[in-house]
Amino acid sequence: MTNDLQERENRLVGRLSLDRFRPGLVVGAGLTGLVALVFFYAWGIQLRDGIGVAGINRPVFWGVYITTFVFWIGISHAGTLISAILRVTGAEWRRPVTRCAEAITLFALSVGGLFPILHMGRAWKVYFMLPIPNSRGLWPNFRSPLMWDAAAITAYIVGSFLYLSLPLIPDMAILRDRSKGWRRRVFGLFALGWQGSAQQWRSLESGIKVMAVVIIPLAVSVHTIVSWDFAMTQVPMWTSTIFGPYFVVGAIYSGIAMLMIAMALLRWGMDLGDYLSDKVFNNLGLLFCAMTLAWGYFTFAEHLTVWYANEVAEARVLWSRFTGKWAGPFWTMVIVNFVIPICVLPFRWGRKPLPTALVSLGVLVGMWLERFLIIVPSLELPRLAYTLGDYTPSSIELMVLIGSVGLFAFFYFAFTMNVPIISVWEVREGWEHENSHSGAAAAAAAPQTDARTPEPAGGGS
Amino acid sequence: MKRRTFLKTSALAAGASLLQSCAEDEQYLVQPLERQPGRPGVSRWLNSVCGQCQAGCGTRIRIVDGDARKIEGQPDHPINHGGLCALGQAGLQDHYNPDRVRTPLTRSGSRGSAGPLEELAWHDGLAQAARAIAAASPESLYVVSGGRSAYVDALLARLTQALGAAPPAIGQVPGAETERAALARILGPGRALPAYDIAAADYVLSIGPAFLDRGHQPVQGTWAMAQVRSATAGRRGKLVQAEARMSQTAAFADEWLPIRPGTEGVLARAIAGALAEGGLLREGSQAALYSQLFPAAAPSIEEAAATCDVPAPTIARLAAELGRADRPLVLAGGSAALTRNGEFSTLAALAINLLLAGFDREGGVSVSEPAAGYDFRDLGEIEAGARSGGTYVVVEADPVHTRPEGRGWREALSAAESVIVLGSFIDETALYADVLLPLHSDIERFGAVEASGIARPTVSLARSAVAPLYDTRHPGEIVLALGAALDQRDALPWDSFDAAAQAAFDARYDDGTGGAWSQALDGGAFQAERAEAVLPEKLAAFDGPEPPASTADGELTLVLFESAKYGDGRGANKPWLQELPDTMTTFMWSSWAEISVADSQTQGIRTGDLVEIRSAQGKITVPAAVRPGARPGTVAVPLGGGYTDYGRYAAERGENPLALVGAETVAGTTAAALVGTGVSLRRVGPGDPAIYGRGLRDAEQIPTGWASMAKGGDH
Amino acid sequence: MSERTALTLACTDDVHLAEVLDRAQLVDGSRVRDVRSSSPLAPSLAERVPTRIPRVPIFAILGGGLGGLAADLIASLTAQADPMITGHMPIVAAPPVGIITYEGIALGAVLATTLGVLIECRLPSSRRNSEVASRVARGELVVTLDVPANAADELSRLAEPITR
Amino acid sequence: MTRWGMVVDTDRCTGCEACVVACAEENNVQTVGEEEAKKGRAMHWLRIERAVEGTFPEVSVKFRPVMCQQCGEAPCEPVCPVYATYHTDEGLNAMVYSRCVGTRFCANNCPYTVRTFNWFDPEFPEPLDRQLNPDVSVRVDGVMEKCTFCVQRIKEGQRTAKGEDRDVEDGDIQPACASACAAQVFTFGDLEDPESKAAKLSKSPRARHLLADLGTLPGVIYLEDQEWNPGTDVS
Repeated sequence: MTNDLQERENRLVGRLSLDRFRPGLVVGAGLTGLVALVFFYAWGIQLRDGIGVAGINRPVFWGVYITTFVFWIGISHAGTLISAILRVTGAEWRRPVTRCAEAITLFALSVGGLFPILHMGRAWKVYFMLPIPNSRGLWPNFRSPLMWDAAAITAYIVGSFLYLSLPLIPDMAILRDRSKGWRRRVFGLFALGWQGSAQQWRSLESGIKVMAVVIIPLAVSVHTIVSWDFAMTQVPMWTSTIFGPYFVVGAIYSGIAMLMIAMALLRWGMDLGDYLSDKVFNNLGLLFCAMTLAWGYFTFAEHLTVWYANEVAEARVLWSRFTGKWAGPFWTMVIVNFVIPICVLPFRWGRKPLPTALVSLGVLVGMWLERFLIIVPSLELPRLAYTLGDYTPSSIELMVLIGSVGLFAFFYFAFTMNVPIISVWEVREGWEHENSHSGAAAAAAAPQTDARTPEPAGGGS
Repeated sequence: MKRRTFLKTSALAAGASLLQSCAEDEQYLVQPLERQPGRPGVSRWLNSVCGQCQAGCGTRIRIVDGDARKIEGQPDHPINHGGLCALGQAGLQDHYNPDRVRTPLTRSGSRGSAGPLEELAWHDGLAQAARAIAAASPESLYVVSGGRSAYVDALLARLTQALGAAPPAIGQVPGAETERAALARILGPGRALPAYDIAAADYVLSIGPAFLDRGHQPVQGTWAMAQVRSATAGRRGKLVQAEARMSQTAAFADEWLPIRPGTEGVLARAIAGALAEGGLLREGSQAALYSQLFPAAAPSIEEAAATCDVPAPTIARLAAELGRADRPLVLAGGSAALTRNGEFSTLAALAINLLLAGFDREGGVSVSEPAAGYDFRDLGEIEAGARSGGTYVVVEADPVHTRPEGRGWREALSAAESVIVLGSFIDETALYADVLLPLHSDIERFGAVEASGIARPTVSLARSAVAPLYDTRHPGEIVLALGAALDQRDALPWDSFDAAAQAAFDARYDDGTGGAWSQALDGGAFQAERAEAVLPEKLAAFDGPEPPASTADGELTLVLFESAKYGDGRGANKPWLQELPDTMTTFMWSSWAEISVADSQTQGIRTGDLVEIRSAQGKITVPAAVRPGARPGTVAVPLGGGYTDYGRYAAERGENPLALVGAETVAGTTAAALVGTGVSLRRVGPGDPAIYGRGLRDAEQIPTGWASMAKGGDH
Repeated sequence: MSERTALTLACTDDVHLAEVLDRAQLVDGSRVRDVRSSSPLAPSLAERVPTRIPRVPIFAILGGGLGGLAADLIASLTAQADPMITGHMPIVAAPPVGIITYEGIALGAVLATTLGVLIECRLPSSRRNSEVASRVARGELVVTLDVPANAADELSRLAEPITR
Repeated sequence: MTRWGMVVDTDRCTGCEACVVACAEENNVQTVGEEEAKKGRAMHWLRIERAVEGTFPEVSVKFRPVMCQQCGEAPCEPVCPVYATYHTDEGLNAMVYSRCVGTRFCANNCPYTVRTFNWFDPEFPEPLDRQLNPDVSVRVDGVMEKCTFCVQRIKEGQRTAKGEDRDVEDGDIQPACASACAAQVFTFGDLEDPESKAAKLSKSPRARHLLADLGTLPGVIYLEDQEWNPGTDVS
């Protein structure tokens, strides 16, 4: 049986093929890397000429940058949070998903974390926000939600990195022991001298469990705090008590969408269908469907309360979304975020890789629009409605938006090229669990199982 | 200690260098000690006189390290009482304007284009100007002044008189010529302007003048209205504005009567009739004089209501309110004086004051005599005369831009023998100059302004507040230098402008002690007692024409006005004023056309759309401002847009609506009729003007409920 | 006490390992020192390998406490260092301090957990046995037994011994 | 204690905007030019709001100068992560340009939209730069700014009074807008001093705060007969 397991592991490692030149990944990384350069080009122009190259104005002081910031922070909830929930609940089908999900978190956070700096008028003064002793004798103001953001995102990015890194250690050891030359040395460096002793396994699993427990409330707090950037204000339709959970649900929703797309691409591009199987898509699709309903519920509740209460300033914003200048984006958002998913995801055929990936693309667009529609119409219609706004994103802002997608994808391609995007040891552990659970039965029905399993029999020595 | 020593030393050094640079100009050598450069970083306030319009407000300039930093109104100044308008506040951008002419220039290319201009030494510039004037025959010497200082104009008048030429033509506030003419019909021949004691009135009916927007005394008018509203008489006074366009004055007023343009006189006659018939005449009413002036029966209230488009009950109520008020006052002229029948309208409104016993009383009408000692004529008189060739001397005026296209200034200046311009900027008139002699800014010059349109004769005086930035001169000094060059020492015997101004001042106001001048110079202003308006025993009947102001069917009536920020256009080269949102429309950096909601709907015009306005004379294309307060059937466009050249901030912004106006005059005068031109309106397409709070173009853009769903998504 | 020896055996799979462990149990005085594998042992096997209870949760709790305390102090003391009034809030406002503390707890906990895992696993480590490692990489289970010297030969026959 | 405040009598405001220019002149507020103005980036610290009510010919207009309301409990202050805006002990809503990093959060949370932002570096073509008030710093790009109640004039007044060994008297200190206004719309003074003109006027039955429901406790008090919001009562 070990030989059988070993064979399967060999096959998985072969599919991940970290030691081979893979044109798909290289071209992908190259192209997305070029797109990522657009991000830095646009940012460079902005640093040179001033923040005015963005389309933001008075009173729409926040626009595409903050929208995209919230978008990426939302995406980051794909990985760590989902993988932690699945780990804590002991969902077996999580095993092939966790690594590629956690990587999404780390890179979405890295990209998203650039945006608060990028949107600052004086990005070079970002260190003013660090609590470091300084000649000004002045510390940051922790009463500002932006400082909560800084604290939460720092904790989350560190947590996500560590949560991704800990389970990576045994895989690095596996790769170390399977490779030669410089690769062996590099992998060896990251494996930290992992030996796979029983004590190490026990400690590691204990650590991962603890981490999962810690990271769930942390992730919830991150997006809650992001929502509080808005909800702490007096801006019409921002000051809302349900923004915390609303944003968390939206974040998980968009996160799953990004994960679905990543999984579909990995499945097709790297022939990982055996691992990122239909069952995984189906289960994740069910979660996706649940989040659609939750998101729809929150969106409905948010708009219903404003409509019913009909407070002047808020109603202006509401109608600007419903029938005013933002009606187009608003109803687009409703369709791609709710109508289409709810017509597709409840059905088994709809939870196959292709339909879910297509639905997910729509949801990503819709969730970006949702954040945009939360930010812009409210700012365009301030309470004292004399200086009304009129916001159109500038080309620089769009370049930054597109560039950020490129940057994220580039990170992801580079990661996939160099690190097992599926956790080898966890998947193997899963196979062992299957075997031991069905141990006796499988032994009794061994011939049949063999007959039905098209896998080649273990080579055995 | 060392630092202090250093500061002292550098102060001395700075002072020395400044004194040195002033040494050529003896005016600065006789400055009192306090005027010398202050200590570094320490601010001082020095008096000056605002020259941004003819009003003559007293200003004080904050000076730090030799540079002017701020202009404010002189507290307790008899004209502006410490306040100052936007145009006056922006005076520093006149002084520090990057496009100021810095040396005398002469033309080597053809007239009407910006170049090529060559720098010239003052000596040569003055000589060239003097040669040109000497070469001109007296009949064809035309002197035009912007009328910023009566004391400069007096010197010009002396020069023209000595040369045997016609007196200088003085540019004036639009409507002023007609107001003078109307007043002369009551008080007898003269060139006085009616002046109003608004501050002491408790009920003000303004038929025409947007006296808070601009006009003769905008800052004093604003101050006065504050007095009216702060209930000096125990209760809050009232302002009623009868004006075709909703000006800022109309917006400020307690009641606005959006009267059909050109019918102001009919309204005034009907009110007068109602006063007489309603038994509302008070003690001292000059009903007899009034009926001599207008022997015909006044139109009935109903007739007037139909003509003027003002409800009959409103007219009756106004008459009753005027009759019952303690100190009622009717203001005349302004926009009402700019229509073809402006003289009738102005006179009819002014004459109501006869019935209110309003002449020569507190809160009433008095006269503002022009400064004694010089003769002048209206600009229209030059335009009306046959002109060929001729030599033009233009002082601080831009007739090419500020006079209607139909008045032919471009052609006249192109064909002139010679054009000499005294100005600070290359404006549209300066483009035709053979010699351009640059002037001191307001705060650089010795300021002497005799205010007009104010009940008590007032002279604002101030020494120069700062050293000149460039190689410029005082216009009065230039006139004196030209006089000397032309061998007219007898007519202009003074060595300096302040001496000349003092002589003119003393001739009129000195009580023999000579103290009034120096007191005024130190205090900022001199104010004489109110000139009496002596009513004659008998008045001649008004025989002027009363043409109804009507436009052809389907045509709209063009209403031109001076906006608070551009004035006649002088404000257009100041970035502060260009970026100032017009209060009524919030337009910035552009001119605009005010169009009524009704007219906009028939043409599908939205605020910001470009519209073409076409008249028999020409056409302009400007962005539309759809305004609930605009009168249907009118199109109002501010003056001061569309400069072809007037520095970087003014050039090519908006369009000059005077291109639409032909040679029409106010009947019976030579004044230009700026209201009443028939125009057609056409939407050209969407525009992109700068509008403050730009989302607020139309109120209905704010969606408020299901109803907006029916209208469709509005962008 | 007789002479003891450490015996390292490579087992092909779980069943094989169970066999070895069963036999070793019969030998008086033998002890399982360690099993190395490329994935965690099945629970039934893992419980037969003596391991300590990892102290990772204790690390997490201590780290969380320390992180929280540090964040709390930063948030409240820096505000008092230069007290500036903003809006309606007191200089040290409980809710924001609470939020910062919360994030501090989380950050402290994840850092301490990682530290705990590394300490418990004795990582990073430079001890290497390439023979063992390559066997483990091949999917074999390498068991190290502490047995009396006389039983070593017998047990060695059950599985291939690895020389050190 | 001192609480600087301003009473604005809207009944007298003619909308002439002299105050707006005076403010720019005193405080080195940059002009942004036509293209930037189109984008809604004009920098005025003070604006004249006007509301047009009714339809022709029954149209009435109201004017109201609106500047930073110097809130007693300002929503803009706590959201700044770097204390670039904070509350002084004289009741001013202070703005420290050198500290500002440009998150623009304060501007979003200002219900009166009175904060303006330097999207680009200011330009003062020579010699317009010689007009700049040396008592007020010129702001660089990326920095928020707003009405300060002409804090430099307050400081100057306090210095002068101290130099003359006396207390600041009511009326000593006038912000640029107040000293420019011919209609005396603005009355500036210490609201805590019951004898000051501003404090007395603030007790008027016509006294209102803008958006009083928000509880921002502004230091600017409007004398107007009824509250209006251009966004709500425009027909």
